[in-house]
Amino acid sequence: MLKTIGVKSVEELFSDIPETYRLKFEDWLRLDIGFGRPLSEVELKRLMDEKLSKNTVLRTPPFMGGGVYPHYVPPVVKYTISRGEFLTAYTPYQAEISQGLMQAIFEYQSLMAELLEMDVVNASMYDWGSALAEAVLMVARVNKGRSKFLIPKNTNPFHKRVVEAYTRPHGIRLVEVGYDRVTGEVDLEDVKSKLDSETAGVYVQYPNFFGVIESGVKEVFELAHERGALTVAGVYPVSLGLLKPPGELGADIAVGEGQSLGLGMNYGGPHLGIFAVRYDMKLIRQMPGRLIGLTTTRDGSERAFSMVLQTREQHIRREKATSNICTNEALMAIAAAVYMSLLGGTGLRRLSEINYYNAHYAQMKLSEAGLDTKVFESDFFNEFPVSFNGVGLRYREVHEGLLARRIHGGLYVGDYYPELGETALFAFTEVHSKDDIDLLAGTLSEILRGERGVP
Amino acid sequence: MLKTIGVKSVEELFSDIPETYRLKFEDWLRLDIGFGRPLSEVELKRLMDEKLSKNTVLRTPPFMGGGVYPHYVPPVVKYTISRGEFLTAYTPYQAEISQGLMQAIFEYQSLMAELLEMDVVNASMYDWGSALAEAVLMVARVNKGRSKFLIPKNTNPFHKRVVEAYTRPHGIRLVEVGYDRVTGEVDLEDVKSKLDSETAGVYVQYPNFFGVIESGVKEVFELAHERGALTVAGVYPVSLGLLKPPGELGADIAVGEGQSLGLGMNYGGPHLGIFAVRYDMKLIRQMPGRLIGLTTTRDGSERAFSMVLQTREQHIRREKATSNICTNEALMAIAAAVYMSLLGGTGLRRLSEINYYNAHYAQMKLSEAGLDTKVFESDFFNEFPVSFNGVGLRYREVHEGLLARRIHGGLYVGDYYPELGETALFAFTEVHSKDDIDLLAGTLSEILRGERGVP
Amino acid sequence: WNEPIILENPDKGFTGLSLDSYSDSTSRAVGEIKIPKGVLRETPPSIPGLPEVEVVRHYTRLSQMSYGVDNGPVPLGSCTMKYNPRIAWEIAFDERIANLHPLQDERTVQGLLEILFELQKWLANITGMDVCTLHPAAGAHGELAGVLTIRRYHEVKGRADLKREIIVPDSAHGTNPASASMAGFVTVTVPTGEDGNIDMEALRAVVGKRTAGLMITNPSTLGLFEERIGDIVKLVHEYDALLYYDGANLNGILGYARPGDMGFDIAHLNLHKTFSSPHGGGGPGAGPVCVKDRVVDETRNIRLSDLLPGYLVVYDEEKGIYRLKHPGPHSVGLIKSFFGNVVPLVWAYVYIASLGPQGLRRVSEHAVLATNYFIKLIEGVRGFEIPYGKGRFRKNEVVLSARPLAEETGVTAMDVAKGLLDAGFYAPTVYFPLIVKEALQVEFTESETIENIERYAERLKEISRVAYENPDEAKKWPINTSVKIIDYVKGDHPRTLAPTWRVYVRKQRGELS
Amino acid sequence: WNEPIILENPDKGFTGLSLDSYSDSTSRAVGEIKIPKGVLRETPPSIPGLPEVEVVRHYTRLSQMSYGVDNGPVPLGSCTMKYNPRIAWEIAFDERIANLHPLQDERTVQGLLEILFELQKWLANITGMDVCTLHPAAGAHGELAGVLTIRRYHEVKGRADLKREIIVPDSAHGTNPASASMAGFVTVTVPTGEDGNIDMEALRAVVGKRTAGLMITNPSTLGLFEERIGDIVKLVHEYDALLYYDGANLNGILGYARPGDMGFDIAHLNLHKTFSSPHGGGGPGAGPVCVKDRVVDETRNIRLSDLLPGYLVVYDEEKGIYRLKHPGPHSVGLIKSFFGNVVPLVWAYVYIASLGPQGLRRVSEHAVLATNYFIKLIEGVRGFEIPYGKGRFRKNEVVLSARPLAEETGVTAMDVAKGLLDAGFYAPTVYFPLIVKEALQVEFTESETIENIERYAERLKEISRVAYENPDEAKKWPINTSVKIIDYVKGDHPRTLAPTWRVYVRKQRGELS
Repeated sequence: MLKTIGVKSVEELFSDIPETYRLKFEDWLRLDIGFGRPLSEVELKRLMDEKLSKNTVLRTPPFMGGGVYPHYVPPVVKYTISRGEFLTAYTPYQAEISQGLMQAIFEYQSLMAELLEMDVVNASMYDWGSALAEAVLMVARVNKGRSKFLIPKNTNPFHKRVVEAYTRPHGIRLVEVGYDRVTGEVDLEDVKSKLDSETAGVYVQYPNFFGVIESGVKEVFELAHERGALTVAGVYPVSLGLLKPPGELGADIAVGEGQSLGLGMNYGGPHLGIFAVRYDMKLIRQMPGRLIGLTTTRDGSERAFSMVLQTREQHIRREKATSNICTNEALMAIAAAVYMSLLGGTGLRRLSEINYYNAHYAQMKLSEAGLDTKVFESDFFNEFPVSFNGVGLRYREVHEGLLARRIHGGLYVGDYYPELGETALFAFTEVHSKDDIDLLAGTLSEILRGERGVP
Repeated sequence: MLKTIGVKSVEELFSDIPETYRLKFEDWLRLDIGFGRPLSEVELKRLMDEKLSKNTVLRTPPFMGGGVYPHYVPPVVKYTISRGEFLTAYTPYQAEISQGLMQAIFEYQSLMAELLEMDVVNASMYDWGSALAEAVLMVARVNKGRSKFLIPKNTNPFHKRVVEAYTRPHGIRLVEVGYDRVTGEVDLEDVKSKLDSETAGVYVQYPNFFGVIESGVKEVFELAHERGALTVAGVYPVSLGLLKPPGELGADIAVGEGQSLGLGMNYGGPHLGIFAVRYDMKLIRQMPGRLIGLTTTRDGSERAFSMVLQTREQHIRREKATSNICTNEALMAIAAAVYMSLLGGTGLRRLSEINYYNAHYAQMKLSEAGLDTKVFESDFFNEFPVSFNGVGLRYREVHEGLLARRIHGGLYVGDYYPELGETALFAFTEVHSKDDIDLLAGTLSEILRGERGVP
Repeated sequence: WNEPIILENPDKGFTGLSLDSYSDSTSRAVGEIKIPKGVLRETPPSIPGLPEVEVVRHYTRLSQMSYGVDNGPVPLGSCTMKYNPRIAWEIAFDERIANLHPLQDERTVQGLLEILFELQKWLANITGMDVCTLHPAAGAHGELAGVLTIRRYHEVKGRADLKREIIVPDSAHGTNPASASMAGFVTVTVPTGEDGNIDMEALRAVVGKRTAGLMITNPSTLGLFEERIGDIVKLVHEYDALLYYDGANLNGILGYARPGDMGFDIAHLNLHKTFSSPHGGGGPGAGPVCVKDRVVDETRNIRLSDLLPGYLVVYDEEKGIYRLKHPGPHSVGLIKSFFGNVVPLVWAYVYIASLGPQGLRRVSEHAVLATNYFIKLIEGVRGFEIPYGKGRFRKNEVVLSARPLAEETGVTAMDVAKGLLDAGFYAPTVYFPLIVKEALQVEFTESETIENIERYAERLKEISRVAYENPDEAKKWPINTSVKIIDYVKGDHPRTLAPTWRVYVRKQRGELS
Repeated sequence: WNEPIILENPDKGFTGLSLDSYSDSTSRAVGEIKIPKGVLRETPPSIPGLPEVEVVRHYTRLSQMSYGVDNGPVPLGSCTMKYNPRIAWEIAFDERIANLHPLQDERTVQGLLEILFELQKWLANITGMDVCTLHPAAGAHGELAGVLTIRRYHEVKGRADLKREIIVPDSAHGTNPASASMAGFVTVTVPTGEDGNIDMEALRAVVGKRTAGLMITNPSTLGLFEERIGDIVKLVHEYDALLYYDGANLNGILGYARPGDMGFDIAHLNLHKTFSSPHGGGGPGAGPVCVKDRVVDETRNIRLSDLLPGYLVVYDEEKGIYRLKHPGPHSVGLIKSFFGNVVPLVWAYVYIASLGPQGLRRVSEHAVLATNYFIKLIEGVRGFEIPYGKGRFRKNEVVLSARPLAEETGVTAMDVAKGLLDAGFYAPTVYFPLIVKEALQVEFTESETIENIERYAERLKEISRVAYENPDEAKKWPINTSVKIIDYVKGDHPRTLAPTWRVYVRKQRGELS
């Protein structure tokens, strides 16, 4: 090859790099990169096994949520996304040899549309937080001239931080709406008082960050629409087997986290940002992200799929694009499609019920263990706050006690909600067995009785 | 469906089973089968994880061979055989939609033929032992009238037991040939004395059960041919990067274990029985097992694959078949094909060298630790006997000492070779790092010094 | 599609697996290789090493030219091609199993042994037998284990010279007589009666003091339950011959009837049929063999289970651990070197655990429903008939005869099979069982949906229509598959026979003929 | 091929995943569901549940109609579609990673944190930067992180109102200007000179006190190394603007040059390009961002790394454990909710560890060799030319122009792309970069063999031949792919737009228009 090119050495091909910047091989080798030499597969495998074995093996899945939940991942999902034809495919810009990939993504959009009862779903965003942030930007584009966006205090604080980072350069004012200390739900009066002609949109997450089911979403959204504001719903798909879909509640936009639909928690990613809108070209044209659409061949004889409304996107519209997103979470969207196809509506309903029951059973058991599990009065889905304010222990101490027994407790929320004091959110899903919950309750009860350390 | 069929209940479809034998549902439920109820996938996964976690996690791969060896399994092998099109396929009786499967099996046969330098390889047998047993039966069929078969004492004793079980009903006399106590190799004089006009065939395993490289295979085979006996070679494929292939040494038949070519040890199976013969229709017609052949379409325009010489097989020839084998180890053969394609001749040579070097390094280190590692004088491949006769410990005690430190030592051979006393075979492959070997040597040295138990 | 044979790639001395650097230090310490010249390989094997990407591409393409249950229905009679659940795949391929050496200290493999012990017990209860060995690697291997056990039985009783015959019905799989031969027996065939049962008169005529055993598949390969099984068992036992149950069709009676209850002494199961472990294009299988633990020799305290080949997992009450019992002095010995095919065994374990007894019974119910529903759908389709046992319910499978079609239109069972292939279905088993002319043996299993069964029946009707209207068109099938009609004669002819690339190349070069 | 949409299956109230029995006891203990009527869903979602076998078949068929690097070369310019090694797949998909909650106590995830910590360090050394965040989920997300960091930089310095412009070359990816807009900047474009470098005069004309930063890809999307990078850096820094390195083309200079050494302040990397994590049909990606840790505000002790969004893995010397540092008060904050895309991150870790520095340098060598060898093969092919930087070596990619072909025969770059598809190759990137007419951007990466490159070049020659001899034939391409020419207009038209099955059905019913 060198001869054909007409060079003596491969280094010559790099001769256009000014010498000041060109690395000498010796200098490059001296850098701390990898293990200083190529590793054989045999040693690499051993090495990674050793590293991963440093993670703690817990006795049960963590009792922790806060936007990401331990859920069962059916092996058929992993199998499907491991197939090289999907795994190693590029974004389907070449429609002719990507019809299968496009159909799979179209099916994700379509299945999600049914779950949400929203008509238009994009091919995915990075995660819930970024999907919400893009929704706020979109609302501001659609409701041009309005600069205020209402975001309740019981919204996931991690999502809120993403919204802040995305919206800050655009002069969008995020106005916090309080929550009712008794019910845990959005304070409707506060919504009313803050909704005005400056308000571009309103967000409601349900179940909210406390796991509480917002019973007044529809009212909030109606109020918003009366004032000309757009409505954004934040959803946890697993709850939608039991909860009314955002499409029925008056959401213009729905966002959420698809991780619960067959994806691992992966220590934070890849996850799957859900983004959906009502069928309204005014909204659709302002959507961020990729859309696969159903069309036909030019002769009309066969179905075909193509990317649609690409003129919204960065590779065509550049600085005028609705978002800069390019690579999204396509493979994770396919995973979610496989998952939803497998469960069907009936399975999704059942899944939802199991999550609900397990959490409510846990509430009973934790109450019996002497804990305050009724921080809020309203019903919750699969997660609820447990208050340790009355038991004379800081949650940190409880957490240490659990960890000593290789149990991972809930998420401490006192940092975000000082008014709740020593309170942690505990989450329960279908992966937690009755025995797991009994173990947690029993252990907490031991800890409260002062029996710390390894049993 | 019931209505179409014209029955009231599904039980009715079983009414032809005489009532005496028909199980009542209650009685069936009462039996100890599974866990008495369907398990959900979630609990099943947890349950199996718990069970498998009862296996001991060793600090290094076991230092044990005896016909099955810990080898590195490239993930691409597992990936390929996990693809549903291969995994869930039936035996390719329907050639038209199984061309890919047949080509993969044909490639296994072809790659193995190159490794062995034997022309004809079947689509697989169950394992080495059964392949050898079938070879002995075949030899008796080809050399009709001769009833004696020579099998050296340094043949793998597990294989020998399989040969005994298979040949017993056919009146074949297995005559044992001794080994040289100094070299560890087959005793050539003993071969000469036992080879006669009654002898149908002779077997030589190289490296033999002691790991010793038989330097005189060719002579044994020449002697056999002189007396009209057929020759059967037993091979360990990983050694064939360095050792002369059976085809060059005069083998009429070669058998061996393909487990080392990309398969797990799997606690005994599935493994991969290798079966090959010289190109000689007299032999080929008597081969057991399936053969995929290269042919063309009837118009001659394209290559195609088909099952060939099926008339040897049970589904056609029934009681006159060359064997009763039907299901073989097709998927494992594909695994081995992927493995050989990946490594190539160069990689197989290198693999062989690494195995050789690691074992010889281990011999040095174990000698330094004060052990007798020169039970036999001849060179060995990746396995060698270590004698504990002189150190005042039974091997059992040494084994316990190693196990207490989560190290699994070699295979005790005193039961099969009382003349060797407290001796164990230790094996080393590419999965054992220098550190692993040093750890073994260091630990053995500790044990010899009397420092037992966990360090 | 024209994928090169892997050996056609140029050999550039490349290897696609990085092995180096790990062992450099040991090679440096050791120095030279001392293998004697006479046995040292001079050149590496002539196998081109490819980069991993080319290996993946090659085998991906080959896989796409293969067809399994994952691609669509495979209603092959007697093969029980059911779906292979991925949860079992995930568990059975776990490295915590793959990395276990069969001779490892039992104390280090307690998790696996517990699984295998429970599986032995479950299979015994499913079959109504007492003891199961998981040793055999396939169904036919299980048959071999079984017939060798029959032989041992008569040997222990000192009558091996007398007991020379194994009786097999004419509807049996080829493996039955072949296995009998492997164990040195002579096969005696009994015919099937018009009602689909074994012809009792004919059986009585051949059973006798030379009878060592009888092997039958029940339900038979016609999909019919042997209604006189009680009489048969009694008759055979009268001559102290053993009854062998071929478990190939157990899927038709799972949870409804057990070979043990019917009086069988020995039974094998195909875990890669009834218990959902995948076929893998022809293996690995697993063929456990279960026996009634009847006394064989009272004075020496030998029981039938003592004769079984292979290793048994037993529980050592005293030490509280599972152990591996190696075959004893009366045993057949070993028929493979080590334990058994553990991957399919664990697969079957997962399958049984996930279904429980309730689910297992539903398996046969759904499978039998599928068969009889299909029969109704194709009843009266011109050119096809269902011989034997008229009007009787079928169990796991049904055998159609295309004899009328062949006689009236010239379109044979094989043509019908190719016509099914063309519609994207896997073909049925053809020309088997041998007693049915132009046989098409169809088995849907419980895995297929009603829609798939209906589509299949529709296609058969369509085939019948085309055959009568335009038989020439039917003779052209398949036209949609990747290769057209294959030259089997060339494949088989000694002059052109090419069972490996090496032979093909050497014949091209004139080195072989 | 005509696979139904999954939602076309009948909904029989079935579910393919067995969830039951596990939780019966908790539901019994709890009793009724107390969710208020107003938010209780009345009917389950209208999604048919399918048996697992039908799900597997459906998605297996769809996958077979998809095409990735596993199927053959995907020489898409700027996409760096290299092989995705299976060893990394095995490790990155390990359950010991999948099952970790992002908010888990750090002491329980030390193994993973160690891996991530080392990856941060390695990427810093590879780029010549000081601190890397693994937070961004894709390349464009990394760009957003970068431009938001630039914005924070000027905010901290109190000049955000002045620093309003980001300069971008006309050869840039669309994400660059789009990202700049996301961060509220105005994009200013500078042209590319005939030599393939940025036009320095034009650059001098636009750089000024309003300049917040400059974003460039180097090597550029023309595959050319920016020869005057030193001058550019100096010029931009004079105005206290930051230099942003778009790492999309790092594969062309890996181990030969580092953005940090060239003077860049911020750089993002695409792990799903240069570091072999798979594209997955459009994600997940990972776009770590690295910075020079220059002082931003001395008095308040703020450094550039303090501005970065996301979490950093740090080592706590005192406790001897790895910790997660959450974004501080000066930081951009979070641009996704939790850590980062860990699966691709671990994939990249495995890739780097397996190659070591030696191997990483060989990556760019082989990639650049492939590009320049390909150029030689197609030089002089009628109808194609290589604009810009005549005679210069290309790095990771090359851009051909089919302008002469289009003008002389009417066969366009898109037709050429379809002609490549027809020969079983994935098409190149077409009509990009925008500054090249009828552009075909080709990047082989180090993964493709010489044979594949030669076959590709041969096909291009063949296309040229056909275009000149029989342009009508060329306009018919593709003819071998699964679907013929697609109606994009129908796909996009508001009346027929169907981005989900729901919309399609509702339009059919007249519920939507």
